Amino acid sequence: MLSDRDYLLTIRGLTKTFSGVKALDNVELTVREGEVHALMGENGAGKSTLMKILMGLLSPDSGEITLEGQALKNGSVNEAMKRGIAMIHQEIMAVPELTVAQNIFLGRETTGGLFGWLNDNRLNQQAKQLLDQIGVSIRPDTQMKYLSVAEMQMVEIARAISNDARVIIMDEPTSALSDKEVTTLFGIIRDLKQKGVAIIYISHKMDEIFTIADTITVLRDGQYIGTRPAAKLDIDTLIAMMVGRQLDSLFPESTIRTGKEVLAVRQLSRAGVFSDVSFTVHEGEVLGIAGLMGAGRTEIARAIFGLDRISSGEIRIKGQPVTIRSPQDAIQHGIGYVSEDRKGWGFVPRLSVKQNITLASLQTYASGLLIREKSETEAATKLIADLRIKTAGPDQEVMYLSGGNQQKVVIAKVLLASPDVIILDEPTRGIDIGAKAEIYKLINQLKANGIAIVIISSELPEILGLSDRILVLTKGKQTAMLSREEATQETIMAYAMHY
Amino acid sequence: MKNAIDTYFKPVRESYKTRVSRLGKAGIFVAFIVICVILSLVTPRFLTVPNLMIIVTQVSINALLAFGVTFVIITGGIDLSLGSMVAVTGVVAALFARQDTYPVIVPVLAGLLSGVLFGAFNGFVITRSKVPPFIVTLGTMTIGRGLALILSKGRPISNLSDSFNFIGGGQVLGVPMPIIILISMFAVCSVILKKTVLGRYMYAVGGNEQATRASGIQISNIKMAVYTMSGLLAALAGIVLTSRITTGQPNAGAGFELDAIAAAIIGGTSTSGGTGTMTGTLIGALLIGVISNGLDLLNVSSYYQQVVMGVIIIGAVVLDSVNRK
Amino acid sequence: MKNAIDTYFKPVRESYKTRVSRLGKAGIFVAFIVICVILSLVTPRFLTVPNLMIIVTQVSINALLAFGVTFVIITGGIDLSLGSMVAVTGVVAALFARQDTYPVIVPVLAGLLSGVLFGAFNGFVITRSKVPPFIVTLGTMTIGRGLALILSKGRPISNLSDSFNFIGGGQVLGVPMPIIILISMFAVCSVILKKTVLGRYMYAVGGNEQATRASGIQISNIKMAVYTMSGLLAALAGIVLTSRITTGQPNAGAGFELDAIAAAIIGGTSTSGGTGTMTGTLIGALLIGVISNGLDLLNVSSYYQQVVMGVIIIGAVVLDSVNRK
Amino acid sequence: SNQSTENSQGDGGKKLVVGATMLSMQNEFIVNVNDEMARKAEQAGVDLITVDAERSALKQVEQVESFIAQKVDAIIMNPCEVEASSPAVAKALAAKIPIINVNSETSTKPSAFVGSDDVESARMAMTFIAEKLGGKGNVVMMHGYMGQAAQIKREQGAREILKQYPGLKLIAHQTAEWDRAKAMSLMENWIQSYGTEINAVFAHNDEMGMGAVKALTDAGLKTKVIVVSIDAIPDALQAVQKGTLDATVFQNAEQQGSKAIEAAVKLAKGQSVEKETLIPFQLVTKTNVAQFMKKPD
Ligand SMILES: Nc1ncnc2c1ncn2[C@@H]1O[C@H](COP(=O)(O)OP(=O)(O)OP(=O)(O)O)[C@@H](O)[C@H]1O
Ligand SMILES: Nc1ncnc2c1ncn2[C@@H]1O[C@H](COP(=O)(O)OP(=O)(O)OP(=O)(O)O)[C@@H](O)[C@H]1O
Ligand SMILES: [Mg+2]
Ligand SMILES: [Mg+2]
Repeated sequence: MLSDRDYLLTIRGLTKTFSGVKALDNVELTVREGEVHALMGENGAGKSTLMKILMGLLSPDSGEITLEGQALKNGSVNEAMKRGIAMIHQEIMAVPELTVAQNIFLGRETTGGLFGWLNDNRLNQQAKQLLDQIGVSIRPDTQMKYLSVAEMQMVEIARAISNDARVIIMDEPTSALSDKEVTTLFGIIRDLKQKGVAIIYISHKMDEIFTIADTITVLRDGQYIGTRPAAKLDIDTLIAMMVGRQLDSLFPESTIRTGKEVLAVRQLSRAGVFSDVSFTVHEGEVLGIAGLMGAGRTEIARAIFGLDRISSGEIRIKGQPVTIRSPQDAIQHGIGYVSEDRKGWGFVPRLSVKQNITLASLQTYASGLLIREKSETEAATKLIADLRIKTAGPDQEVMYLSGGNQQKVVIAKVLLASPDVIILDEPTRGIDIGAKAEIYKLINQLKANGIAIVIISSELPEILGLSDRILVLTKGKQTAMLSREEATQETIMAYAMHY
Repeated sequence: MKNAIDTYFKPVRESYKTRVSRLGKAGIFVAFIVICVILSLVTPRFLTVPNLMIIVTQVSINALLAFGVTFVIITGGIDLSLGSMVAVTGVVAALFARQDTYPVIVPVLAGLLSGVLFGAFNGFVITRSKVPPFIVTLGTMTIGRGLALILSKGRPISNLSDSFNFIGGGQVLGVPMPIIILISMFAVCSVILKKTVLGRYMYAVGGNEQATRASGIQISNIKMAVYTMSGLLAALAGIVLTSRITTGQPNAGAGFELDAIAAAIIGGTSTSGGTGTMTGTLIGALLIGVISNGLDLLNVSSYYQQVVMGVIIIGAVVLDSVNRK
Repeated sequence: MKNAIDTYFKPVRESYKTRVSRLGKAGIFVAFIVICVILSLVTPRFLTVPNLMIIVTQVSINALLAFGVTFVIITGGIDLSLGSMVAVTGVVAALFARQDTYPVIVPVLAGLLSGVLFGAFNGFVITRSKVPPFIVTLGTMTIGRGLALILSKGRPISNLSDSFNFIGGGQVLGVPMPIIILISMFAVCSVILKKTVLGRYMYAVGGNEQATRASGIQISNIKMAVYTMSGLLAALAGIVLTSRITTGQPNAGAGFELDAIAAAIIGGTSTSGGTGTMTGTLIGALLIGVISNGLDLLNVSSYYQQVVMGVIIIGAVVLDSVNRK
Repeated sequence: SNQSTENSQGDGGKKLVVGATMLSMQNEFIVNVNDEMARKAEQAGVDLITVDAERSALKQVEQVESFIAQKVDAIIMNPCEVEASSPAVAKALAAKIPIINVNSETSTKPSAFVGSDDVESARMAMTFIAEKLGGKGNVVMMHGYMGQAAQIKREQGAREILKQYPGLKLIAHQTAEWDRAKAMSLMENWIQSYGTEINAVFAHNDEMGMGAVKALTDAGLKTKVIVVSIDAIPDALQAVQKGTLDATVFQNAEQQGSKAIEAAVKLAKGQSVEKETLIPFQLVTKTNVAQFMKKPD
């Protein structure tokens, strides 16, 4: 039996209530030096809350935290940082107007000269080194707001490792990353382990957990379930610990025959971002789009949905060429889009779950100008049940939901508008395994209903498990269109890195 | 049965949520009640029917403006041209309301139309250009003041018809017309905000413009609508004011925008958009009116009146936010 | 070599980014130049050294206020009490500046101190309560006006010492003092914003308060600092004004806040926080000053002047935003 | 100014330019003064540049600076403040440009003054009240915008008279910021407070006086309360005729305007003028109101 002294970090009896709701109930966590400690649990289990408390961003109701044998007084980020804790946040914590370098060193600026002036040149150099180290080619003087979500996530990683921390919390650091970057990150994590740094790693990607974790702690509904060495756990047991029941296979078999062409894209280009992209999707078909970070997948989806202008090319819906200038046009033509950036483009935080779900199809639930509240609530309630959205009720504000449940709300909104073709951009980003299975089931159901689906994902298993055909992109160029049979992780990666 | 299950599932959370929303609405209401109770205790003249009538009548103009600007602020905008719109619309109405000229409907429609046009112009510039609403409406505030002066040649327009003067000065069944107008507009605005598609979209635009756009909603239409409605309500305020003082005043309404915005914010509308209720705004406006009336009743010296007014308003909102915690 | 690689990696992004930031700064500057050129063409009296001197001198008070409020707006706040702070600090300075009483340093320090205290009070209430800055500073705007009247007993304070009157009316090597003060404060404020940690944190707080907090930065300190600085600069403006009109005026500065905020926003500071430069604000203030001067020179009638002023300001910012696309 | 004198005297020479900065072009009385100035300037063949100081002394000083930079031939200033507008006078004199104060004074003496003393108008108004009430009763006073010259002077005049009549009690005074609507609300609140205790209202201007009249009429108290104000704007004259407003004080806008231009032209041409032209106030009551009423334009 190990005593607390053997741990770098111990958390005991931690409880946190949000105005009456127990988000954490007597939770414990013990982390050793140089280990990767995975923190697992469904959406809303309380993982982020626990980490925010550790980081001093939230104050606990009770419980204690000790680092290297000394108690953390809790409540101040400054103290946590000084004691060597760093965190990659689940929701990207960046100042959009500041540059990459300024964000990386925010709060830890190096100053020089007699008066302690800022030196942005030096900051940029230091940032460049860091970024090189993690293998991303972002200019350090770019304003953060011009980065893609994935790039921002890489910057957050750079920021966390720049700190010479003893403990690095990584709350879903890879949710927007593709395999290439994940591999890089794992390399970094291994280096850090060597130096005795402890990593607390949160992810919903099971394969990642089994690749990198030494120890796994599971939370469920704010309760501490247990801590096991990773080597002694298999995926089914872990899932059982997380969800409290067995889960059937993640990717349900589907044998649906595809029907008529729904969406066709010919020689679509957007200057400087992607060019000459052509594909078709049919009723009941899933087209996967794969590619590395920054390949232009999101840009294609945004262009089709009317959020960005195309510079040339043609979009056809059910054989008819259409002009799409705004999301309104797209929705009218039966296109639905779930953005990869749910916070930015997905939901309205202060509206309720119900109001968000019906936002894109409110006209259907209104007679003239007046909203028919009853039928609106019915529709929303049904989707809340169908998608198993964990919420206090349809009137809960979405800002209080966990990330995964927020994602489900966005999907529900798009579904309710009953599109003919749905473009899902990283649809399971930040979603727990149980919910993922539900979303996959849902995708198959949509398929069965004859809806055409385009799925963009950085998770190859997801693409492989769901798609009938796979389009691979490299730097805005289409490099392959693979059939289900041709497609393997290796072929996709080969085409994705095909320059 | 179904309800029973629901209740069973989420008893704790539900209570949390309802408590928050209940207090959110009640907070400033509590502060308002506290102030009213104090005033009733210190001066017996406060809590009398005629005095309360007078307060509500006085509040009506600010409240009408505040309703309009609540729509605007909910969408994340601002309207600084309110006071100038009051002047322009009042002058326009007065020009058509001179004794023995047109029937009362003409000045009323002319006033309202000018407000609608003014507001729509605000909305047009804001949606077509990328100029922040603050600058656009600051510009039209100046423009509007100039227009009011040009239209009236810098002089009050008086000798308005009795039927026109009834709007601000008359009573129906003992209730002053401004109060009737206030109550009906409160009802209309509340319904628009809470019960209609347009109202929902206002919250959506203010809460997350991008997500709203991605939901297929034409943002510019919503913005056009709110600025136009703000203009319409300002016109109504302008007509009531003109009729109340029986004169079209080119310099009327100066500074009204700040009072109206204050009423909305005191009532819980957030300047960052996405939240706000008409009830809150109404209470905000009443709060300002009650304080001002109370200070007059207590005959607080005019220098100190300003100090006390500021302290009480800040205090009330502090009380509100403490309550909300 | 290194640059070559950089260029290769992100050609699109880089060019896009630099274009945006270059134009972002230049946009309103272009509009400003266009207006100046037009004015020089239509009236020969515009582009003369004495006239330009007068413009800058006149702009100085608004610019000082605008510098302060730029800090505030960058952090996502607002300061409506500027005008009242001008009055309070001016009156305080005047009380100590009467002929044959104290040396000039005393009224200056007293004025500045009162501004610092006023600003710090704003900051204190804003950071300790959850009351929005709009309401807090609207409250202190009223309070400040009352204080200025109380302190001065409602009467202008005159017969100020010559050395005090030199601050606003004197010249050094032919350059009016207000211009010297303006330029030095511009330099100081620019450096604070661009070169110091405090400046960096202002952008951070306004850009994303949560992320800033998560970086271990004490938000309330930053906010205290900006409101205090706003008070300090308002005090400087108050002293310059008092000295310029050789009188402490309790009702000075009414409405100045709107002009100052307008200057900041015209100059590219966004009311949602996180962006803004002192250069932009200075140009914004100069723009307003030049238009106002030009309209006077062209003898535009005062009613039309307001209309034209509003149109040009909106037009200039439209031009700016079109440029930026 | 020598040069311009020569020019103006030559037949085809340049026209004289007179710059005028007015207290507020939103004030009806001032607009009337300015209208007369414009009329007179046209007759005299003078270019009149009018700017609006919007009640700000600072702005006024700046406008005079502008006039000086433009090298106008004479400046007419309708001062916002006694003290604060003084630097403008000093600057104009230093630049050797004649400056004429119209309507009210500054502490620095200008080249010429045309107008009347505001304190006197309030004395007249309050004396009327005192006499009407037989030296006994309760009075309320509505101030203009606090701290402005007109407010200060009118308060001063009113208080001088109040002191002479110990039977008159000032039971409340408050600002309504020159505004009719604000005055109406204030009066309504006072009626709630004091009801029938109030015997007379003195308002610093007619706008506020009219607001008070309206509130009193609505409350059915007008017959019991005397209302007196200052300026004699058309609305007020009408009200005096109807008997709702008991008295107002007439300031001769036309004379002030025309005399100011006359003085400006003469000074610009280097001729001498009277240092002070005082235009007396006149109390307007029902008995003499007819002579002040103009036919509507
Ligand atoms: N500020 C808050 N106010 C109220 N409830 C909150 C707040 N923050 C979190 N919660 C609730 O606390 C619970 C735990 O949330 P938390 O974000 O810690 O979950 P998580 O395990 O990180 O989930 P996910 O995997 O989706 O990120 C959720 O039910 C959430 O709704
Ligand atoms: N606003 C923008 N301005 C300039 N470049 C941008 C902007 N947004 C995205 N980009 C760049 O355009 C390219 C395509 O980005 P996009 O987001 O479409 O990639 P993706 O394939 O979806 O990858 P991921 O979403 O995983 O980052 C990237 O290089 C990205 O950095
Ligand atoms: Mg989480
Ligand atoms: Mg993407």
